[in-house]
Amino acid sequence: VQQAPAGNTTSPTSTASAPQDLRLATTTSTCDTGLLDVLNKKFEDENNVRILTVCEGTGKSIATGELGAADVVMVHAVQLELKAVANRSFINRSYMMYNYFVIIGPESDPAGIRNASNATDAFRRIAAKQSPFISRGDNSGTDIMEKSIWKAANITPAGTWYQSVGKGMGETITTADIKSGYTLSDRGTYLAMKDKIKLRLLFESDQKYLFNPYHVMAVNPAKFPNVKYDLAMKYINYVISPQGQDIIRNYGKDIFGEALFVPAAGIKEQ
Amino acid sequence: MSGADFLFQGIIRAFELIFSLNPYIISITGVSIKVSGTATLLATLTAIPLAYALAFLHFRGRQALIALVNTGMGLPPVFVGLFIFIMLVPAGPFGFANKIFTPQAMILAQYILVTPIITGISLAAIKAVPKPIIETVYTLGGSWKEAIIMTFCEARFGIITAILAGLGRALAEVGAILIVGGNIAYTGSVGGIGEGESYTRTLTTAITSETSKGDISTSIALGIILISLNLSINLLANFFQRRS
Amino acid sequence: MSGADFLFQGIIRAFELIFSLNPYIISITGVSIKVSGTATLLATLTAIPLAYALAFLHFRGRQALIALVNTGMGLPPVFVGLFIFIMLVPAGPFGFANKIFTPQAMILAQYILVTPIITGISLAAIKAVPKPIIETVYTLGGSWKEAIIMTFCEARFGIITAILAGLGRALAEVGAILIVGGNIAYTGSVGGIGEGESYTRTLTTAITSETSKGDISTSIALGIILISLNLSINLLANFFQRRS
Amino acid sequence: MELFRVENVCMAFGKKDVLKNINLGIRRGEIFAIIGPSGAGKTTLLRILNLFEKPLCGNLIFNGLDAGKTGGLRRRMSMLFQTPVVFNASVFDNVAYGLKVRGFDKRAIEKKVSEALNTVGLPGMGKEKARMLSGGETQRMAFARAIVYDPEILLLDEPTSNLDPANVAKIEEIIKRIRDERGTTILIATHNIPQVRRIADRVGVLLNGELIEVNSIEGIFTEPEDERSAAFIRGEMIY
Amino acid sequence: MELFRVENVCMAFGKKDVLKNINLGIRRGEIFAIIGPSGAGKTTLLRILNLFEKPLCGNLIFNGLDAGKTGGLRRRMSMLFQTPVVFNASVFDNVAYGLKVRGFDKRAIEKKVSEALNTVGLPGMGKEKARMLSGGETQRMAFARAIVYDPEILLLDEPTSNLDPANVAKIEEIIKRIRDERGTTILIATHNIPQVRRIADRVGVLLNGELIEVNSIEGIFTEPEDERSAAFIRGEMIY
Ligand SMILES: Nc1ncnc2c1ncn2[C@@H]1O[C@H](COP(=O)(O)OP(=O)(O)OP(=O)(O)O)[C@@H](O)[C@H]1O
Ligand SMILES: Nc1ncnc2c1ncn2[C@@H]1O[C@H](COP(=O)(O)OP(=O)(O)OP(=O)(O)O)[C@@H](O)[C@H]1O
Ligand SMILES: [Mg+2]
Ligand SMILES: [Mg+2]
Repeated sequence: VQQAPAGNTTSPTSTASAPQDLRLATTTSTCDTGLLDVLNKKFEDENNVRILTVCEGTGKSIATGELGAADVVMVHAVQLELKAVANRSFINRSYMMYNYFVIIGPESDPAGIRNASNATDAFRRIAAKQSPFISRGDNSGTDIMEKSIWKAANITPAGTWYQSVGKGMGETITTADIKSGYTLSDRGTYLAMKDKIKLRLLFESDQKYLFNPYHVMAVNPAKFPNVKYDLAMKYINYVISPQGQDIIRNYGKDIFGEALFVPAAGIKEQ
Repeated sequence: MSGADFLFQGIIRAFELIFSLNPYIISITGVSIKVSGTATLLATLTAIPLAYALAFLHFRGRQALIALVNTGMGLPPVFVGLFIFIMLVPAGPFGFANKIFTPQAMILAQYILVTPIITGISLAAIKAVPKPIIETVYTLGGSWKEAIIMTFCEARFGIITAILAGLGRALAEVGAILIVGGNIAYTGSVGGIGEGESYTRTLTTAITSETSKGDISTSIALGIILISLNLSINLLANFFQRRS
Repeated sequence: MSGADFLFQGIIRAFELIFSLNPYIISITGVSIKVSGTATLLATLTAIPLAYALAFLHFRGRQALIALVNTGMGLPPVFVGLFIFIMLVPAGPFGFANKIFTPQAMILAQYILVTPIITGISLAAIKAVPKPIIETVYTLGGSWKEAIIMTFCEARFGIITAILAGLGRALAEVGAILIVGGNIAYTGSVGGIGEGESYTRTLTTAITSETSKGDISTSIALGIILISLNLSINLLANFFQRRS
Repeated sequence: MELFRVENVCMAFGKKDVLKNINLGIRRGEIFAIIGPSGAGKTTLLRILNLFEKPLCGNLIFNGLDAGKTGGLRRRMSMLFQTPVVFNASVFDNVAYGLKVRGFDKRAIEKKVSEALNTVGLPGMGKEKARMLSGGETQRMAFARAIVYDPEILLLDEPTSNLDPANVAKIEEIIKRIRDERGTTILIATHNIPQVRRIADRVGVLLNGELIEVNSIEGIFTEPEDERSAAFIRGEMIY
Repeated sequence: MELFRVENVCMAFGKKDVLKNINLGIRRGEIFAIIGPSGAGKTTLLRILNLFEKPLCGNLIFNGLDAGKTGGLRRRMSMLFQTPVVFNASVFDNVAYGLKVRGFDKRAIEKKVSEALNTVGLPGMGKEKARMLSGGETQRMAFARAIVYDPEILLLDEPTSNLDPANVAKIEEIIKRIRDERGTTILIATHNIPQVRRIADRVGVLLNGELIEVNSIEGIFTEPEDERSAAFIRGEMIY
């Protein structure tokens, strides 16, 4: 696992009156929870920058960066990230925050996962009961995590109870809510939606399987000379700076009663 | 990988998927055809009588209805999808029907989107038929039914264009059916193009989800399959249009 | 909250947003109009000459081109979006132009989607104009230009329908512009209806992002604004159509 | 005796009075000619009889009954338009139309159509595209189309305007034969004064929407009642 | 002297020969009538002269030059169609069309159009919708439309077929006056044999696509060269 590099490539603050544009490709959860509104606003104001945020899911965000159409990406799928870094598409991958995935489902909990010992056990119980399970099926960080849990549980989910929807987190939760099914969600999106749905948080805090780390990384200027690498680095350094980390630490407390993300700059990953 | 590579890979992938008769692809193509075909059929059955009424009957509010039909040609699919969604969800007024995330809900959505398109274009075609043609039918003893048939024959080219535009729109549509259909596929199709089976997943919604996965080549391949399907239909239709 | 409540709330929200002249709403509506208006204008300028050529010139491959135009009416927007995306990204063949995630890229996408629609419908209208009308223009000394103008006047209703269908489609379109435009708005507007400013966010892409946030009322409100916009355009156009 | 009657009929388009207080009785089996200068209202009168226009005032009485209450009335007549309109189909299909609509069987249709085409001098033209015919051929085809199913009443609006003298004679002969053999009641609007003399039993003269004279053929050519109709027959411009 | 010449022209539609080896010279300023039974090819010949159809063989020579190489030729003539087509506009706009196309100014257009409408007996009808006119009114409007800009050559296809005798006389008078005052060369296809005698200088007889006789008016009515054209003039059916 790569260590977050220290940001020592900061360029002098721009003094031009016209703001510079920085393209950020990111996953829907950071947009939809509203975190980026707060995080980016401060950076824009202080640096005379406009951030062009493209919210499009982790898989597509990485593809966008790999094609040079973004300057910086913020995503949560460790394997995909490492692959993209290995092929030199991105550099300076930095650990910015994490939270936990949660398993949500109908309040009646027909598969009885409230009492599960761990995530694999919970999944086994759902499969045994053939309770409806809605899978994102979109190669997102959440989706990849779900697949690895099934694998660890030694189950190949099959049958009409297991439905793949190929959509973002919010829509997947909506689908599961209507179908009274189980699904794996990131904590932030669940909290943002919990007042509008009947599903309940039934299982959480499995350190091994439900861990959900977010990274921010810069598109490699050696591959795409036109990317705004300096500005991207400035942004990355801002996100992992004490100032940025503070915003992450506090975000959501006022709206949801609890923070959605845990700042992680400098922490060594498992 | 460069941009053009995706296209190239997509084309190869499309051929692979088509010629391997991949069952997953066949099943999503089947849902596409079933949903859009049914919706277009129902829309045609509504739109053509409606176009006739707008062309020939002089009722109050006719002009307003024409403006409404034209507006309907620009109904935002996502809005239509949402509207049907909130009607059909269990908490909605028609929740008891238990139709959310079913092919029927998708047919309804596309029916609403496509009907104004077929109506508007057919209306223009029907209005272009000279009135003396219809009078000749009447004087030769034809009833209003025969007048309608004759108008249909004379406006054939335009009406076929209308139906093709509607079908094309339905097959290409994604915003509404994604919301009301849910893009659901059963097992096996989870992580990629596997041997799964589609329930409410169509070629277009599959393109969307492949795109959001970042699998651009597969998206392109699915797009090529969709366009080929459309092209075959149109070559067939062109054959009939040409005879008019 | 029940399904119908969303609708009700959405309607109220739509009025709030419209009558408060919310600057964010104004800016995304502006982008919608600018992008779809420009795309439709350019498409009309391409489509009408093309329709004339298909109606009057007898060149090789004319029938094939007509089938292609009809197929184009059913081009999947997401596919068109992806295609332009892989062409315009820096790694793509036209990356040097640096146009990905710009309004221009969105105009290009809608131009490609709308041109076949306007062409196909105009073609049907132009073909319905009786040949003797054109011969009368010629015998009275009119040139081919005057013949074209006369055809245009006679096919007016159909051509207006074509342009309206195209504009409606463009305004309602979301799949392509979401991919090539990126749904970008500047600060303050990422997480909600704030005082931000749209760069490539349109009414339709905003509906999509509000929906994915689960904010259905706002989505409905935006949809209502879009439909009202469309309706105003059509009432205006109907006024002209009626005079034909 | 009297097949139908036009009572106090008037008609206007916008502010323009096109027919004024027309009273006219048509006898079963007669050939009645309507003459008058261009724009007098001849076509409008025929269109009213064929129920294409509803008169602004007055009544149409068919067989003593109000026309509006006589079901299937239009099926019993047919009108040859002044400018015949051709269906985008073959000559055969055009002529066969009225027969098909009336449910004749294929055999009978083929026989009747080919007879009708022979009669009007278009033998063997059935397979041609009707839109390609010459002006006179179109007129004859439309004539065949109007008579082929033996309508009880035939409304002919300038049926020979595009024909040469020999073809005119031929059509006139058919018109007389139809009346003689089938007892068809025939109204004919025409500008051809000699034609009126040759085929009509009675004649009505329209001028600016007024029926200024109704007379027998002998009557109108020997002692016309109205000076203006006398002048019209001499070929003078009347107003 | 000779304005144009048709040399060995032939025409066919599909397998049907419509014109066979036509040779004909038209003199500047003459009124030349084309007669012949319905379907003989009169309209086709006029359409070839107006450059709507390209003959399958043969040449058109205008003023000694090949027609294909004479630029702007069509602008120097105008054709009145057998079935006139009306633009969906006012009578004024219809008649004004040829003038507008030629860039006349508004003043001149108004003057000329109202003169032309007066001449054909449609005074003050300029504001009416042209589609609403009666058959004969339409024909007269189309006639006005064809002559209003003084074409050098006028091709008239049955210009009086829908008119009553008085209006026929009026149109014939205009035709003669145009020729006399402006020296216009006029070709007229007609079924009206007395009309040929009244207005034409020379006549050509078409039969089944062949030009069987070209003669002066005196000639054809006193000693026709071809027995078939003699029969046609007598009103007999010829084949
Ligand atoms: N476009 C066409 N395609 C096929 N046949 C045609 C076409 N135009 C004319 N004809 C045929 O050519 C022949 C001559 O036609 P044309 O219109 O020249 O006759 P015409 O002498 O003007 O007859 P009329 O007096 O009836 O108007 C007719 O038999 C007609 O059916
Ligand atoms: N739909 C209409 N709207 C307005 N005016 C009309 C309409 N139909 C006919 N007219 C007018 O009514 C008058 C009579 O028309 P009509 O067609 O009955 O004349 P007609 O006697 O048949 O003349 P023609 O011999 O020229 O065919 C004409 O002046 C005509 O312009
Ligand atoms: Mg008339
Ligand atoms: Mg002719």
